[in-house]
Amino acid sequence: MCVAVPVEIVKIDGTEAWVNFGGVQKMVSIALVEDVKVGDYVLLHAGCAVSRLDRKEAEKTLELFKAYTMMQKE
Amino acid sequence: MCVAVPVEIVKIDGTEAWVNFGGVQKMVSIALVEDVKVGDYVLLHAGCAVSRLDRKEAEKTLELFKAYTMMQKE
Amino acid sequence: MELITLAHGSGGKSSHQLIEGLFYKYFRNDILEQRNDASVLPEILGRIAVSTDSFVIHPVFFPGGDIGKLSVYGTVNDLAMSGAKPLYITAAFIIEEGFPLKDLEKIVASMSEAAKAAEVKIIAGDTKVVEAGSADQIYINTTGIGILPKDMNIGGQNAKGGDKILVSGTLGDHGTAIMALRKGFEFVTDLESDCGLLSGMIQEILQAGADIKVLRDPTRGGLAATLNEISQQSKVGMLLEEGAIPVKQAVRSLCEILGLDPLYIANEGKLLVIAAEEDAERVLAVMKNHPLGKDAAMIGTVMDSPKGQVYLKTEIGGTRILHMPAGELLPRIC
Amino acid sequence: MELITLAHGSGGKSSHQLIEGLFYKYFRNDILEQRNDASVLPEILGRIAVSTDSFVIHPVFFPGGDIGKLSVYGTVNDLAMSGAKPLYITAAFIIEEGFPLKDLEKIVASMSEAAKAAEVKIIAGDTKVVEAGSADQIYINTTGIGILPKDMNIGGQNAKGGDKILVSGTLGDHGTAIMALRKGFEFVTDLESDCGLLSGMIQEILQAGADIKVLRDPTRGGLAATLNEISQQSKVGMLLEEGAIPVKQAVRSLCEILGLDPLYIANEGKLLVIAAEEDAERVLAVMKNHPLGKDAAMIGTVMDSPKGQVYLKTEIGGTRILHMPAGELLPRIC
Amino acid sequence: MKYLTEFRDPALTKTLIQKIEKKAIQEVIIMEVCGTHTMSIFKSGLRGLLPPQVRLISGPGCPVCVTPQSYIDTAIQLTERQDVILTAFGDMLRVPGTEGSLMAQKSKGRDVRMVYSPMDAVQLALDNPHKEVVFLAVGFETTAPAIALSVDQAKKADIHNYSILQSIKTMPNTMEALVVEEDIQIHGFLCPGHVSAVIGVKPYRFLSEKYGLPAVIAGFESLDILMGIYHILDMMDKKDYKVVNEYTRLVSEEGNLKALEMITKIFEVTASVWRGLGSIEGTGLKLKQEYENYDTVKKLGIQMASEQPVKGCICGEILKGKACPLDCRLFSTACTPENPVGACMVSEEGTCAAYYKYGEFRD
Amino acid sequence: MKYLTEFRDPALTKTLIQKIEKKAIQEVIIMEVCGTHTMSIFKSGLRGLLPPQVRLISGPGCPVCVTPQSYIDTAIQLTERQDVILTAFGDMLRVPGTEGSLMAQKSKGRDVRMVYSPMDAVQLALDNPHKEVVFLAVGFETTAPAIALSVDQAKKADIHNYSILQSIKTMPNTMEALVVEEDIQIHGFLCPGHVSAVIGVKPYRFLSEKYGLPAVIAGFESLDILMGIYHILDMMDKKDYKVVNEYTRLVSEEGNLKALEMITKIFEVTASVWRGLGSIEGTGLKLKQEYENYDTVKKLGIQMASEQPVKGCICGEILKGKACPLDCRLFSTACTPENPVGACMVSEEGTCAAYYKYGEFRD
Ligand code: SF4
Ligand code: SF4
Ligand SMILES: [Mg+2]
Ligand SMILES: [Mg+2]
Ligand SMILES: [Mg+2]
Ligand SMILES: [Mg+2]
Ligand SMILES: [Mg+2]
Ligand SMILES: [Mg+2]
Ligand SMILES: [Mg+2]
Ligand SMILES: [Mg+2]
Ligand SMILES: [Mg+2]
Ligand SMILES: [Mg+2]
Repeated sequence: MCVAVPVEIVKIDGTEAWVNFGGVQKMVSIALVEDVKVGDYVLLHAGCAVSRLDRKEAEKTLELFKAYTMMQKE
Repeated sequence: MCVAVPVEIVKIDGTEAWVNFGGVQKMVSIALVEDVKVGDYVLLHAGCAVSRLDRKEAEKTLELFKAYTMMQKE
Repeated sequence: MELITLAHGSGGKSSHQLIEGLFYKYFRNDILEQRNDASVLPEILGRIAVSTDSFVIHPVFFPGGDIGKLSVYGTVNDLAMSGAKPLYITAAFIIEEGFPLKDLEKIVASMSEAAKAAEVKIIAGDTKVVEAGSADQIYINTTGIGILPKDMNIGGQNAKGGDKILVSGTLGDHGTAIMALRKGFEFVTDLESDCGLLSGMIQEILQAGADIKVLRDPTRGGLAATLNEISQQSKVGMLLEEGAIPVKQAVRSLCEILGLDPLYIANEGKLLVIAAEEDAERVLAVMKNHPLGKDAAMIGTVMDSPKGQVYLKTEIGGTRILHMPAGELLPRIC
Repeated sequence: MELITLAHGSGGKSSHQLIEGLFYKYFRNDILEQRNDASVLPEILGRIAVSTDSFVIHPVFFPGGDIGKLSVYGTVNDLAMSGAKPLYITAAFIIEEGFPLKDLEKIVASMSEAAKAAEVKIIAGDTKVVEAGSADQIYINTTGIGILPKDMNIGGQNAKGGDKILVSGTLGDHGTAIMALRKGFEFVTDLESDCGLLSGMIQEILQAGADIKVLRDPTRGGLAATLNEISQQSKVGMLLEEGAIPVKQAVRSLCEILGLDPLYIANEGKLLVIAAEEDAERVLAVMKNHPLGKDAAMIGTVMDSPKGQVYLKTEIGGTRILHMPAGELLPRIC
Repeated sequence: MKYLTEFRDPALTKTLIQKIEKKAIQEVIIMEVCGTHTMSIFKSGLRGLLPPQVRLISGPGCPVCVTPQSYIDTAIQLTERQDVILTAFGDMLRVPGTEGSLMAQKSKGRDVRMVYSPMDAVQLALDNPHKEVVFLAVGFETTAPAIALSVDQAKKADIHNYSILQSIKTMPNTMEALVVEEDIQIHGFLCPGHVSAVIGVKPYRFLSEKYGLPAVIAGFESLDILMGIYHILDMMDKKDYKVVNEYTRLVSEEGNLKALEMITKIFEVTASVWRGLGSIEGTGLKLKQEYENYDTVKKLGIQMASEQPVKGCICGEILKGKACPLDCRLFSTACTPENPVGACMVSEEGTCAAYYKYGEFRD
Repeated sequence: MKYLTEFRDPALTKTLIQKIEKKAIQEVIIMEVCGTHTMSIFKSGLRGLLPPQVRLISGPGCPVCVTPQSYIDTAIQLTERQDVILTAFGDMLRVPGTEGSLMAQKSKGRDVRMVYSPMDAVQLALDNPHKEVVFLAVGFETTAPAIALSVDQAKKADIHNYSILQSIKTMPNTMEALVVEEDIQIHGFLCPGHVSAVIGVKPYRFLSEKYGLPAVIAGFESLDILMGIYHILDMMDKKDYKVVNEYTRLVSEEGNLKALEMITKIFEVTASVWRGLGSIEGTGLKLKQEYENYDTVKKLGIQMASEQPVKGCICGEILKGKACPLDCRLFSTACTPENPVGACMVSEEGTCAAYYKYGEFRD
């Protein structure tokens, strides 16, 4: 229901930040996410970062997918 | 300095009147001319009748012109 | 009431529905039927005349015509001014969103009728819709293609001293008819735009075998602009007879009220002819014989010098320069 | 800073100064030099292709081009899509008063350059100036005329089952480059409009002697609209391979953010080719060899049925209909 | 066009010219005060038909011409306000200020509207209750009644978003200011017919009575003008100087009392700044105190721009009849109708514009 | 597009589908609550790749779909006011009211502007001090923080010409309302990933704990969705019902506390009217009393229009998962994306629009 994409923080300026998403950059609000720094990923929706992306969890999920499909192949 | 033309009163409605000038009609103010009636001629300037035309004087002037030019021809 | 929306110009379903349901309905012909990026015409056996004009008139419906009729006749007339036989026109629309579909239909129907009268096919089109406030209702571009008879050589560069200047009727009708409607003016007149098709009259003139130097329709800028243009192109002077120039009573009257000059007012269905002196009377007779030419008149003479100047002999015998118009026509009240 | 005023469109002195000082300066050629209501072209020995388009883009200057270049290439491309050699174009301007003269000059210079690149002459023109608030800066109509080689028969009606569908490069560049600039959006990208001239590539393809069925430039409505049109005209179906369709990373990204689909986004310099199966690889090689075709790809196949439907095989192996776009593209946020 | 075309009769015109030719035995300089006379003379080519010893020179009788540049500058500043709709007569739009014109402002999208009548501006105020509608109140006694009426109507209708930027001028004192200048050589005056329709004959009497100058109140058709010239020549001939009223069909001895009443109800006499002439006492009209809510300057609390003379432009001299446009080195080069420098080029009836457009041609 | 494309890997997708095929031994009906899931499923053609016994049905998870018609009617009425600039997300513009849409109003020249963010509307308010800028505040918990932030920022910046027309909705109670309906046959839920990024996992626990239903919080890429389906099948297989969080990269147990704080600072829970579902207690957010100056209805003293059901449209049934678009006799005839009747056809991710646009094709 909510078009949102994971974007990388490029430059922080107070409660706003430049973010990058596959070659598209934009200034967005980061007022609603705690402790983000350059290089972090956040979920962007309607001009606002609404969540932080946990990179470790992302990798774990991918590993899990791979594990599942390995199981399959076995 | 003031583009103005002699127009004929066609229809009166209070302080306004429809006037006709060679096939062009318009509603104008007659608030500033005394005692005009349908068929009278007034001088129209900037949407306002600013003077009454005296038809007898107009004819007299024309007669005068003719008289002058007669004199000439004699 | 159905309105034009941006969707009608988006290239999607609504665009196609508009094209099918409206433009094809009224303009249908074998060439338009091709439905490709470019329309293919059969070979034209001769030199080709081309003319383009965009029409931006307000109001779009006016006494004597509408923007649709105007856009067809305007371009067909320009083709005819070269002596060409008009064959095809293209029609490109820029429409402000919110424009009523039924008004668009009236305009398209009017174009279709005008195209039939002019015996031209509408062979290609385009529709763009712009946001509300980005156009004044509707603008139409038409581009025309015609075939030029062999040895035809008519143009603004051909006037010579001694040639006669003729017009096909009263001047200033279109511009004053539109001006009377202008917001805040609201003059009531029975003036009508002269918006009309001149190719027929021109064919008759050409068939009369007269030596025609220049044909032109005195549109924007009126007779004054057109004659100044020609006098510069041909490097000649001109002398007009004020008393010979046909102007309707109501046109004259409105111009008096607003401090304007009928010779600077636009026409949309008047033909200006410059013909060799010896043929001038014959041309005038042909013009007067045509339904659109009953008020035709010989109004002046081309002079070898002074070059590039147009003079007017006034009714009381004075002479003044008829300048190229400068700037927009502004009614003078004071 | 000098601005365009209503006087520049009045048909008087200012109009003539603009025409002389700007349009003739950049467009000058023997035909335009005639300065008459219609321009006379030499005979064209063959069938004639004609196309018209109005250009209403905002902003008028954008990364990769401007409205002037776009207006020339757009019409030249449409002519080329019929297999014609483009020869002439007309240029009609509708300008909002207050438009800076120096911006107009940049646009006219850009048109002149584009016309040279495309080897077409600008042979007729028109200028209308409308009141402030009655246009969005400037609109340009161009109408093009080309000559069609004998036996050339290319068009949207010719696709047959088994034919291959090719595109000359990445899709959606123009539309996204413009959208990123939209007021209130202000995305920073290095996206550029693909605004480009396709007649050269088409000549090379035609010279390769391949059996070309359809040529089209997927402009408004994008690839989806264009293929739906063709599938309806030819009464065929189509199946595209999502994975084979070239789309730039940044185009894909912006579309993800705004909830849009690159296949519905406008292109202004991309060529869609439908060729006989046996010639498809050869055509692809010619395209890839052209400077504008390095990302060319074969993206799908024409099917005998279901008629009028375009399908897309997704990267994960699913299939979906690629509908004709409905309505204007609206970014979805929610 | 009844009561108009009869007074242009070509045959009568020609015989009148012959009469003038006979009468004009020495050089006579006549000023037509009114711009509409100027225009009419040029449009009919009358000047070329008169004997060379009769010289017509044009006076300060175009209200657009004489409006100071600072007034235009102020009007331009007003258009920069989002809450203002500026309304004006058509020919005001082209008048150049120090930089640009109202037409140029309109080009930039500012809300400048041409009206035919001040009453149309009042209507606009009614239609746009959230905007202040400012009318550029320029004109002479012919126009003053209509402007007065617009203020009167606005007040009666309780319209609070209408005001006028004042620059209304009056004629007789201005003519006196010209006459008292030492180096002026004017033998007689054609008095402005339409101003006279409002103010009557009396206000011109000082010309003959105080300065011994012949004057004729004349209409605007060729016969009217020629008759005016003839009367002046005749008075000079007879050395009997009066104010002759040739325009009796529209001008009475007392003028239009009802219109004069309206003027004095709304306005009072004041000094006024004339372009090229400077400030002249008793030549302007301003709103009376009880109408000062209709004064744009007071109402919006703005400052009038300051007046800067235009370099090279000799409008002032031309308006006084001391120079002709051909004496100006800017004429037809830097200064043309499409790019006017001074106000005399701006108005179609301005002296310089008239010279430019209707330059004579004798074959 | 890091953290996106990896989760679309075609090879992994195919093997996951094979695993699902093996697992799906009986008919299973799974509701994807979220419109973005719906869209993603159709866009990737996933539905056609799943075994027929796995049926995906679409829930009420598109905020545009569920906005009542009366809300649009009120917004349309607002556009008729000259002092209002109406701002909205792009897909709100096409939503039909009783008559017309905001897009149609824009066509007529009304001041309707699409914004990307509610903060853009606040900026517009700053740029247009003489206008009231109204933002159409629709959305779920994903969007609520951004809207709350806009109100917070407006208040801090002392901006008094910004207000919101409220229709913010919340998910968990709505899902419960679906579950308690007797005739609903849903075996499991795909929970909305981006709503969950804000509210966390906890609010869904009632599904398994109270109703014994398996649920998975899933991302929007094909692998995410397939893994969600696999988890549901697996739980059903094992009869061990839980709320599984597949989307751990963006969804934590507690959600985004800072965003939740902002929501509770500005809003409080209220009942909300859902198109087709009627009023549901505890499924809406409204401005707290101290922010009621930012409530368009109170501020402008307007009345919300009254709700009239659309004849023939079965949106309500579709949103509850009781019917599919093909059951509607208006579908693809009277109701199409270019002329949508109900809200499910309006949004590109609306169930009916998705069915219309991405109708399946199996070769
Ligand atoms: S020609 Fe121009 S600059 Fe010279 S006096 Fe006249 S208005 Fe002034
Ligand atoms: S197809 Fe249209 S009318 Fe039918 S349920 Fe869907 S939105 Fe409602
Ligand atoms: Mg033309
Ligand atoms: Mg033309
Ligand atoms: Mg087109
Ligand atoms: Mg408009
Ligand atoms: Mg012409
Ligand atoms: Mg085209
Ligand atoms: Mg095109
Ligand atoms: Mg033209
Ligand atoms: Mg604009
Ligand atoms: Mg094309």
